[in-house]
Amino acid sequence: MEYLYFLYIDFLHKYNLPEFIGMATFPLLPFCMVAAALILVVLFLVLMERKVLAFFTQRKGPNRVGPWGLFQTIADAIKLLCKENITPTGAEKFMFNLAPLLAFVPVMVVWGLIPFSSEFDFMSYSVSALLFMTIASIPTLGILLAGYASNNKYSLIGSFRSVAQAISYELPLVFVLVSIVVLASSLNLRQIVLAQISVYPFCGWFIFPAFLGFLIFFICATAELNRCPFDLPEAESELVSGYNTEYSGMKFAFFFLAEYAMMFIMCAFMATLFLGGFLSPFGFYLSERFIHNDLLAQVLVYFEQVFWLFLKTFFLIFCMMLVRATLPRLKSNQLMGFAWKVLLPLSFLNLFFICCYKYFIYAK
Amino acid sequence: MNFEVLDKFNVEIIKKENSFEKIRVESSNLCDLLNFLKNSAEFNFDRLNTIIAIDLVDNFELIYDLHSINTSQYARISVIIDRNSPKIPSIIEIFKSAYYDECEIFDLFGIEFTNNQNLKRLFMPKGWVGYPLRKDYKQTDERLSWNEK
Amino acid sequence: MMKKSLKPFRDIIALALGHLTVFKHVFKRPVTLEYPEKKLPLNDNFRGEHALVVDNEGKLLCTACGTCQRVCPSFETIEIEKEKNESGKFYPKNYTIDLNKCIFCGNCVQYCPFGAIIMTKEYELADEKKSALKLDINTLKKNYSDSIIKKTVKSKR
Amino acid sequence: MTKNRLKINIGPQHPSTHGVLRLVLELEGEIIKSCEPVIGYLHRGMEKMAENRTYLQYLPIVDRIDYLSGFFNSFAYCNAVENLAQIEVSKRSQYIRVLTMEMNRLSSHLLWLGTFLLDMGATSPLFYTFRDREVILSLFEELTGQRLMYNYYTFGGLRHDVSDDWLDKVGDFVKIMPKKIQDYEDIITNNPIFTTRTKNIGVLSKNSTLQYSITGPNLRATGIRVDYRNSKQETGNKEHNSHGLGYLVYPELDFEIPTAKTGDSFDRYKVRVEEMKVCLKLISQCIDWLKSNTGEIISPIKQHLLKVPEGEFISNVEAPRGVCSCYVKSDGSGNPYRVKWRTGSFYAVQILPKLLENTFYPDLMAIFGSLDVILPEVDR
Repeated sequence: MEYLYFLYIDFLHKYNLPEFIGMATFPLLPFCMVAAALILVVLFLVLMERKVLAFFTQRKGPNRVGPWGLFQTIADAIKLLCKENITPTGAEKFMFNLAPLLAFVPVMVVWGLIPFSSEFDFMSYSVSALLFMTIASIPTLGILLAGYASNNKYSLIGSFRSVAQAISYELPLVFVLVSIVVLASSLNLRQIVLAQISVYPFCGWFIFPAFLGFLIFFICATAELNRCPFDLPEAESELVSGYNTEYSGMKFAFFFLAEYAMMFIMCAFMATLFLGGFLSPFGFYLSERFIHNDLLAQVLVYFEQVFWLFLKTFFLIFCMMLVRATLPRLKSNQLMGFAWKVLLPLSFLNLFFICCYKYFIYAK
Repeated sequence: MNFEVLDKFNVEIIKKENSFEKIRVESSNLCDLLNFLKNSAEFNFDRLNTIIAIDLVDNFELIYDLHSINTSQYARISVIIDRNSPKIPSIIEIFKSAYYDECEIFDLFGIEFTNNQNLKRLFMPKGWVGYPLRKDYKQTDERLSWNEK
Repeated sequence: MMKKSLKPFRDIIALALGHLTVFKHVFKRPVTLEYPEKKLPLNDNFRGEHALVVDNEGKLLCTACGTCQRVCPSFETIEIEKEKNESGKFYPKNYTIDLNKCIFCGNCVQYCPFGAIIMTKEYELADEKKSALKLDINTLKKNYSDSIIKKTVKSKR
Repeated sequence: MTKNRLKINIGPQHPSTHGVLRLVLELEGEIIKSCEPVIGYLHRGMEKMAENRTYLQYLPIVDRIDYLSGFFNSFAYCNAVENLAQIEVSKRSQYIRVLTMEMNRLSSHLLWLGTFLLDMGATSPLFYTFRDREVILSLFEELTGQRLMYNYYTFGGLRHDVSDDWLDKVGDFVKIMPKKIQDYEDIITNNPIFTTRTKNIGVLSKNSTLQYSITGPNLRATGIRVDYRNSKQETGNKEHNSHGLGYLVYPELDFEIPTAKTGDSFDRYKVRVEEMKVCLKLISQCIDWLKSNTGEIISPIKQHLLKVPEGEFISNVEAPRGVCSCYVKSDGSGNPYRVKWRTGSFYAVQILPKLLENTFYPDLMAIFGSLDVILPEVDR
């Protein structure tokens, strides 16, 4: 990290800029990178979703704009930006406009909490795992407001479904998180990742002791993200488009962006907790092994760690897409029953098992 | 089929070449006849396939097409109604599926089914003038004619 | 009792099988046809835009008998102005087909006693104006010669 | 009383109503308290149309009553007219009619399966079923010239013969199809989400199906083995009317009629999937016969000069959505005096209020989807 800082100061010196500018702007750099990365990733993700779903169903997916349809989402984004913003006459104007922001801003905040590499994270607090869960549940409020404010019955049903769903699935999610915290003995996400280092490659990942927990977490995350088969708030065959029926243009784009960004972040979070986050699956970093320039290798390791994290994240996202392609939607009462009757007891079981594991085996 | 049992309902059996045989009955006896045909073990007509209304210019004819699942039989019961006061007792008490059929006939022929409480126009919009399937119906609404612009 | 306790396992197996079945389609070739560039091959039976058959001497086979009008399910679709030529035979002075009203049932082709009207494989008929969908005798003739050139139709007689 | 109720309109334009049906629902939370179907948005006056057209002119229009299974409507009408005018239909054309109708039933069921599962939220089966339906439609296009509005049957025959080449193609399709059906079943039949959503949902009792005149697969799902294709009814007596049961060459073919027990949404799904397999069986039998036998298929009568003697006739056809009856009354002229259509979906819509009462809102899709309602058939 310090090395990077000195490189930056050196770079500024070349253009005769004083050091305090460097001091002031250096902390902002990762933020800008992270924010830009998020937008890029989301644009790519939308395309990936469409492509992957197309492959599952023997289609080609978007292939008109740019090579292999790479610029399709950019074209879509521009289209959304150019569209007229319509506010329904009966809507609560203030809340109607507030809702997309409320859905989008927490996502940007939460993004900074993910440890991208062993040195490089934007916000690192000792309780970052807890903070993540807290902030990640705010977008539900945005959805509730959107449904309430848009003066549409479909939206209203969608939003109250969403809230019920979020409340019931948050609980098992947190209990699984607690089991991970027990394993790592820390609430800091970076410490959780570092606790997964072991002598043998990838054997220390928490997915192995907490496989049940991983499954529960995956299911609950899918529900939290309102993705199929838990996409009740926007079940298109019942509620037309659910809570965002009345939204158009940029406001709709905010919801859309928030949804996909949250999906990526949730998967990154899952990768951090269970799949060793930025750790390499080989037990060593490729750049360390193959590049003999020590300084360069040190820098490259950070990027490699980001790469591993992204790879794991995309694998999880792919699994989510497979689930979406296969499963039918749950019914609302079935959904609640599943959360309270199946997932919650199972998450207790998982926690109990992890505690025993920690006490008898892991601690030794 | 042995139709002699039905004599008490004052029926007339019509056979024609090129047509199926029909049991002609007075509208006052219709409900009793259908009830009998449905419940008697010999006939057991448990399904009303459809009701067909025909405009015979002087009067209307209703044909009740009955099917039996158990005995694989068919019966067609025909009722003639006066054109000037088209009224007939409803049979939704006997066959519930008749409700939509009766609404349809009310909508397109203007035949009224007494004691069918929720008779409504099924296909045509509210306030439509005339009964389209009558032979003397004339299209008066200009919005419906094909205009090239 | 035994069966009920096994239900979760059977459910998990069924779910896994479902996911596997969907996943295996990734390795299959897409069945999409990218429409404007590639088109489905059409066979000779296809019912597309109409054309009037012209024989080798450049004369229409049509004798303006009006059978096509009588078998057409939508009214006022086909309009024929008939006229007598020098040798006393009828021929169509003008022959219009209104594609706004045509339902492409193919009755006119099927029941024409002279085989004078055919349907080509042209199906991209969208236009900005309704009037462009009214085919007069010249367009119908042109359709025939076009389709002969494109080999989208077999030359009759 | 209605203070806490939410009145909501499903339709006329709604993703899951499969056309322009409007359902006025009253919700209490997520529970449907009452439902009122409003139909008529697609009324085209099919029956009035017949009265000012000749018999032949009306024939192409008939396909549009149920655009997913045009052959059945076409056959019902042709059959009525043929019986009235006493036109013989050759054996070969009967076999081709059976072949095309069964293929049509298969394509119709495939579309139903895809859209039903899409309503339930499973996306990919829709694309698989459409992929396979596309093969059938291409075959139809090759045979008749169009994909949905076939206009292939004529009074007393068919427009043109099938070629051996075409039959080979159908044979290839029949060979690969069982594997595809197995794929759909793998994805969905035992899926716990699907089963809990459909089992014991929308239960139709034997009595109420008959009371409401529900026919077709919906009736067979309740356990009543009634199929108008089959003359060998299990409980029926052998002397049935000369028309009606066992039309065309179905009595010569070997097939069984799938039924289920409870009559819930899952059973309706199951019966239709089994019926698809029966279709494949019938198709392959027809192909075998057609390959080994030749015959005339073009009708000798002049179609456009057809005059039908006075009389009336009802022909019943086992269409994919229930019994399709066509009543034709002739007064001896070239135009039918009165044509009346009886279609399966019309009665399936009627039973909706009864089925939907006190069910959850998401069950609406599971129930309505499984009934296989198609709106052009309801409104005609």
